[in-house]
Amino acid sequence: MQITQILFLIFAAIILGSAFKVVTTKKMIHAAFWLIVTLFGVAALYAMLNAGFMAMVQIVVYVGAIAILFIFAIMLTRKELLDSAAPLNKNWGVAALFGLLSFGGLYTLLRNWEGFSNKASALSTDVDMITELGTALVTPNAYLLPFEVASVLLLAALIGAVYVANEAKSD
Amino acid sequence: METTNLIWLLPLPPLLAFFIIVLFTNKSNKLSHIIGVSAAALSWAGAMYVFYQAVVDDHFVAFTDTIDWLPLGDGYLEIGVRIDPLSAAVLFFVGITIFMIFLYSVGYHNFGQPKGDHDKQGLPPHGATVEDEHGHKHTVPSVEPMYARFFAFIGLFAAGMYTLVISDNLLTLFVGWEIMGLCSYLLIGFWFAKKSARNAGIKAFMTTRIGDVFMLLGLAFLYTATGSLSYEVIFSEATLHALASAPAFWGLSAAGTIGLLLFIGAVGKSAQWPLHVWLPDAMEGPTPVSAMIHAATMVSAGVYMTIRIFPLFSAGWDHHTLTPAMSIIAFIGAFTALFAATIAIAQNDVKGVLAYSTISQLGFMMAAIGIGAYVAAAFHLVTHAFFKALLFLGSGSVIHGMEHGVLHTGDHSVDPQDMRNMGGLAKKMPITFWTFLIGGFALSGFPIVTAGFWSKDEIFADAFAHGHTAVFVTLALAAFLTAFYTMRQITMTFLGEARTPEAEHAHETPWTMTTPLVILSIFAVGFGWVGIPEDFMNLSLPTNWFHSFVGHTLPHPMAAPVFSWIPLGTSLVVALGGLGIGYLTYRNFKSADAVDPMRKLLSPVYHFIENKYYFDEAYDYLFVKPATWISEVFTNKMDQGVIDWILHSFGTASFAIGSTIRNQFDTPVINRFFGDGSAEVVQIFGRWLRKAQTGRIQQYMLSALGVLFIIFIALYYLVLA
Amino acid sequence: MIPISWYLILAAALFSIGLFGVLARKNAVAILLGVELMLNAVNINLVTFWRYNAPETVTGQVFAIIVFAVAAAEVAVGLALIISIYRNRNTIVADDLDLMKW
Amino acid sequence: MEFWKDPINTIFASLLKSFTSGGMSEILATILIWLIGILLFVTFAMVLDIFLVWIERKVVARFQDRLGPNRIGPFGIFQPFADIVKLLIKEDITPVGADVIMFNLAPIFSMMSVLLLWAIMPFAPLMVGVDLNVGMLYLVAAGSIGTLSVIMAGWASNNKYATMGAFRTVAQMISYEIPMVAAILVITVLAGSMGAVGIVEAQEIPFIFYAPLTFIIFLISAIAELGRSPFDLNEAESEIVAGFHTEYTGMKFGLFYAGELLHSFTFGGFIALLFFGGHRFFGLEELGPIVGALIFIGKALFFYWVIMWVKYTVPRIRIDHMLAFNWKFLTPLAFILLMVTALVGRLFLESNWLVPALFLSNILIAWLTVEYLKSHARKEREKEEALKPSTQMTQH
Repeated sequence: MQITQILFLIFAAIILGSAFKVVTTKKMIHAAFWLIVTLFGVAALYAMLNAGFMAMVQIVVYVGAIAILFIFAIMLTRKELLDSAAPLNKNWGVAALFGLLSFGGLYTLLRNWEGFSNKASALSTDVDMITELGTALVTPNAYLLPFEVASVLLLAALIGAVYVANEAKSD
Repeated sequence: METTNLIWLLPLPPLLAFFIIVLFTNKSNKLSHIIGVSAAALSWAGAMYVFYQAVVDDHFVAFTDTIDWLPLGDGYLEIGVRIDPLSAAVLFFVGITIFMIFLYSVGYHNFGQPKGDHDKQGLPPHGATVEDEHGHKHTVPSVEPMYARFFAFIGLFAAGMYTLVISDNLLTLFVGWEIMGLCSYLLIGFWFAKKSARNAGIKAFMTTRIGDVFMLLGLAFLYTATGSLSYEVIFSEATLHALASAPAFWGLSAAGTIGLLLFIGAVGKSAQWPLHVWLPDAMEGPTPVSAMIHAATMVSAGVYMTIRIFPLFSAGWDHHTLTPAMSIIAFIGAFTALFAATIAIAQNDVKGVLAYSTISQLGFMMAAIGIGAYVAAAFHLVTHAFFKALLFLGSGSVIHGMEHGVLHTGDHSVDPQDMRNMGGLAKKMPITFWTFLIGGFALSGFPIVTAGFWSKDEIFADAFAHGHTAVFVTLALAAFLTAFYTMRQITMTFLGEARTPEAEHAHETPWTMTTPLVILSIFAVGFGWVGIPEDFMNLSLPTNWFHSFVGHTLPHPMAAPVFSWIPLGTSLVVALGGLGIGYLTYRNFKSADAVDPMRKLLSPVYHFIENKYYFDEAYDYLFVKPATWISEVFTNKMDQGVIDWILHSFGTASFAIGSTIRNQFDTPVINRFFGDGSAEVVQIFGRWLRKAQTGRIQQYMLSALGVLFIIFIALYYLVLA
Repeated sequence: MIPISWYLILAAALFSIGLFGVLARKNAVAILLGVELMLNAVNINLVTFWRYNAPETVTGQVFAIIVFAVAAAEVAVGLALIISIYRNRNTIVADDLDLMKW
Repeated sequence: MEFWKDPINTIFASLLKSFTSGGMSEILATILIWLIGILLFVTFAMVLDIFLVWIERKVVARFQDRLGPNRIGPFGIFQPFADIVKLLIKEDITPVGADVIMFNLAPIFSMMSVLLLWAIMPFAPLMVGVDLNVGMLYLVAAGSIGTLSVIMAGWASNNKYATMGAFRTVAQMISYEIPMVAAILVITVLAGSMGAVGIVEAQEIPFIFYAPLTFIIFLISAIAELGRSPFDLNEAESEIVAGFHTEYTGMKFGLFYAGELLHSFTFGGFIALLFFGGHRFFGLEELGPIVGALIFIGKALFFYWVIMWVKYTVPRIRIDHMLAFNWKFLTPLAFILLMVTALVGRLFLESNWLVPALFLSNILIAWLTVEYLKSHARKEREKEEALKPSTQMTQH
């Protein structure tokens, strides 16, 4: 057992444990906070994968914005928080079965893939990954168009969200 | 930074100014004109820098840069910028004139004056009443109600012009071309509440559209023939040779056909006969527009394009016999030069004279290109842009001064644009007078000092040296008339005594208007000196800089014509003679309703000329009326009578057939048996199935996933395993 | 060193947990939480494949960034819809929102 | 003088030697030394925090024409210790119905979000915790943990005022994060790096001369992130008692309070780092990293003082004004600046005119903004005057 492997197992345990709490816990606000724990764990995984930029973006975007948005939504809809009622609907058994099925299916598929136990090759240190990434996002022959489309999508979502959530003034 | 990067950026400031003004600052006149003028200044500074870089480089060929633009099936459509000596020269005058005109517009549209009493959007300002501290009421000019919009439009226009000049291919050139066409339409019809302005706008748009359709045909032909629109490709020796040897029709080669089709576009844009009719009407727009679009830049674009495609229509030219395409261009140019000059002598509108003068001068350039005088045409293009912009701005200044007089007297029946109402303005508006005089002399080709003399002289010399006598004589006649009507205009407007009280109360215009005049007049004089032939009067002068600079745009520059006394003499005679006769004829023109001296001299012809050879009426009878008539006949007789009848009878027949089928077959068989029967089956089935539709999203997801899993497992075991 | 399989199995497990959350939770916000878990699982896979199979390109990271953008858009619109539903129907229990039934 | 040139690594090497000579494995020793280093570093921060309390109280007293603490020790310098003792012996109350775990976690998170920032503070060359190549992103990410702590505190207190305060804070922090990120992006564009060390190295000329307006935007949004006056709506005592920490007592409150002060100091440090060349000071930093660190701390204290100055001179603004100011003014301006800086920076790439051009473009934008604001204000005034009932009509 190497240190990195131990670290990975710790983070994996955190991620899976908190994810399990997200889907089972009764109090919605706790579910949201457990989600934040999961997100931090995933950010740590990114860092372990030498993707520091992704780790930071994960925290800024997910923890700083998305999770906070969830907490807001939960607080705004707290009249019936169902904190006391059962958190799962009556189909949960089937759902659990399907969850297991999907995991089993994915595992079966992956196990048969020949690259299943690949090791990572060393990352060349002379290339600045962030510069590469930034350049790729604004190069027409690379990912400029997807980048622009994503920004338009965000704009549309912004306007749509404001429009949908805006309470119509009845006067 | 790289010069090519700067070139890319040249059209950007005015374009941004357009969007900023339209979207954000259209409520604020001050911000709008600050943005507009500073954008023009930025582009001007950039253009000057590029020009400077081009001039200081001794072995200058071109600044080029291309990028991939539109992905096509097998590659990219490239766009790019190219500044070679020709476009550098054009960029030079375009930058200056556009900047000057932006500045001039600030004063012309009465910035800083109060809002008008009854001014409405779409009408020229009528003046405002103000009360001074003593309680006296004055009428003063009022600010243009659509001030910000004006700057937005000319901003967009400037962006189009810069795009056209810097582009390295005919496609982006055409884009700029069409942007300018749109702006021209918008600006001619700027005072859209005036019916005449509206009609003039439509007329300009429709007329130039005719040319543009042909131009587009030419572009399409060119693209099919060569697979590219980039100058570098289409003007390469191999392509030109291939095009020149490919026959098209009527004895024209493919190169000639393409050249002519593109040239028709230029005929529309540069208002050459027979598509010249829109330009005089375009004077309905505000004067800066007339100066910018219809004298200095847009109409020059047609000539610029023609010069640009010179290699195309001259392909196969052996420097002795003109190619058919060149002959046609030379003919149209020379004819237009003379024809428009004759009309100009009978115009009384101060801008009308200049409008026809512009047509005539553009004809000079076209004729010069037609006979292969490449450099002379470019030279005249540049000098003409300067002095014509100067003249138009000067005339705007005169009108502005006269409007001041009209506001003062309050007699709105007096037309401030009619030269008969002026006279003696030299004393009232000294700066305008002197600059106008310089511009007028440049236009007439006053010897030695003015720019117009050198450029016209070069055209004459070329025409004479290569033996194109017909063109030479026609142009000489036209030049004589030019000098004559110019002097007529100056005499009627500025000299003598004031013929109306309005002219007596005319007033010099503000500094924003006179500064551009002064600056432009410097160029109207000085720019000619860069193109003095080195063997002028058999002296040995320094090298003809302009000729050697612009001449190198072509791979094989043409030699300048050898000096000869005959064209120089002709040029001197027609210029001085025309000016002299003009002054002598009109110095006695004393009263506003006196009969024009020329009317007595040429009584029947004069009427003809005064009405512009009835071209408008002829077009009206030949094209507009028949078109209206045909459409009316078609609606009334063909459409309603014949076609509708056929349709109606179809209707009746099908109705009869339909009702039979319906009663005999449809109702009993289809409806009763298949229709109702199937519906009942579906209803029974649906009643049973609807229980599955619980409206619960998660149950739907479960069933979808369940099906997915089944399919997936089946696939896995059947296909993969 | 960690073999790629560890990451992939972790992602598969996270994905399945998220799927379970989407299918089984009553609260509509919780369903969205499950969707977030699934998206995170996808992102882990994208970044892992980038690191292990194509570290010299940036494709995997770009994909992941696009997923971030989509997730942000999805959450914004989804939560806005939930709040709007809550205002109109006074509930966010997914099973109660069954107007679209027979 | 190894120590003078590179103090941290020298100490590290000597410690490592003495540890491993005792038979410890190298990895274990390294980790142990790191932990000791972190502990010392955090202790330094906390001790500094104690003095920040004293400085804050002294400065506010001067602003308000008072003397401030002057009883305990010379100039009252031991007053904070008395405060600490008071806080420690207060009753530690957990409200009924509170979410106990979150209630206790929130103050820790608050302090943590600040201390995390210290990891990337480049006190001097070779005196930096870790030189992340995404350092500025890390700054923003740590800020979102601060947001989290506030919302945890507000929610867990089971108190209306606390929840409301948390809502306000979060709205403010999320909103002002945007101009702050845009300002940081301007700096990133100028420096060509997101790492703290890279940014300092790029500042042959301090970035304040490249981007004066960006500095102002960053200062404003930093103050809003800190939640200090004029943006202290989260604890507007006249409206919502004390905002998100209404229910906190004793040392838990103390943690929030100390966290805020240390946060202000940290942001002073970041202002110095982003705009004023970090540890650079006319070549004085060449003397050695320790001098550089002193210079850096001096600059940070100066900007901490600027933030205090703003706090004690500008009154609190209304919440809708706060949001409108951000969304309608600060954010667009920040993005315009970003675009202009990118464009001008590109145009004058590697030219001597870069700094003057950027400075002039900033001045131009500032002037246009002021002109625009003036005209806007005039229009608003006219609108309000038009709404007023005309007094002249009634007189006739």
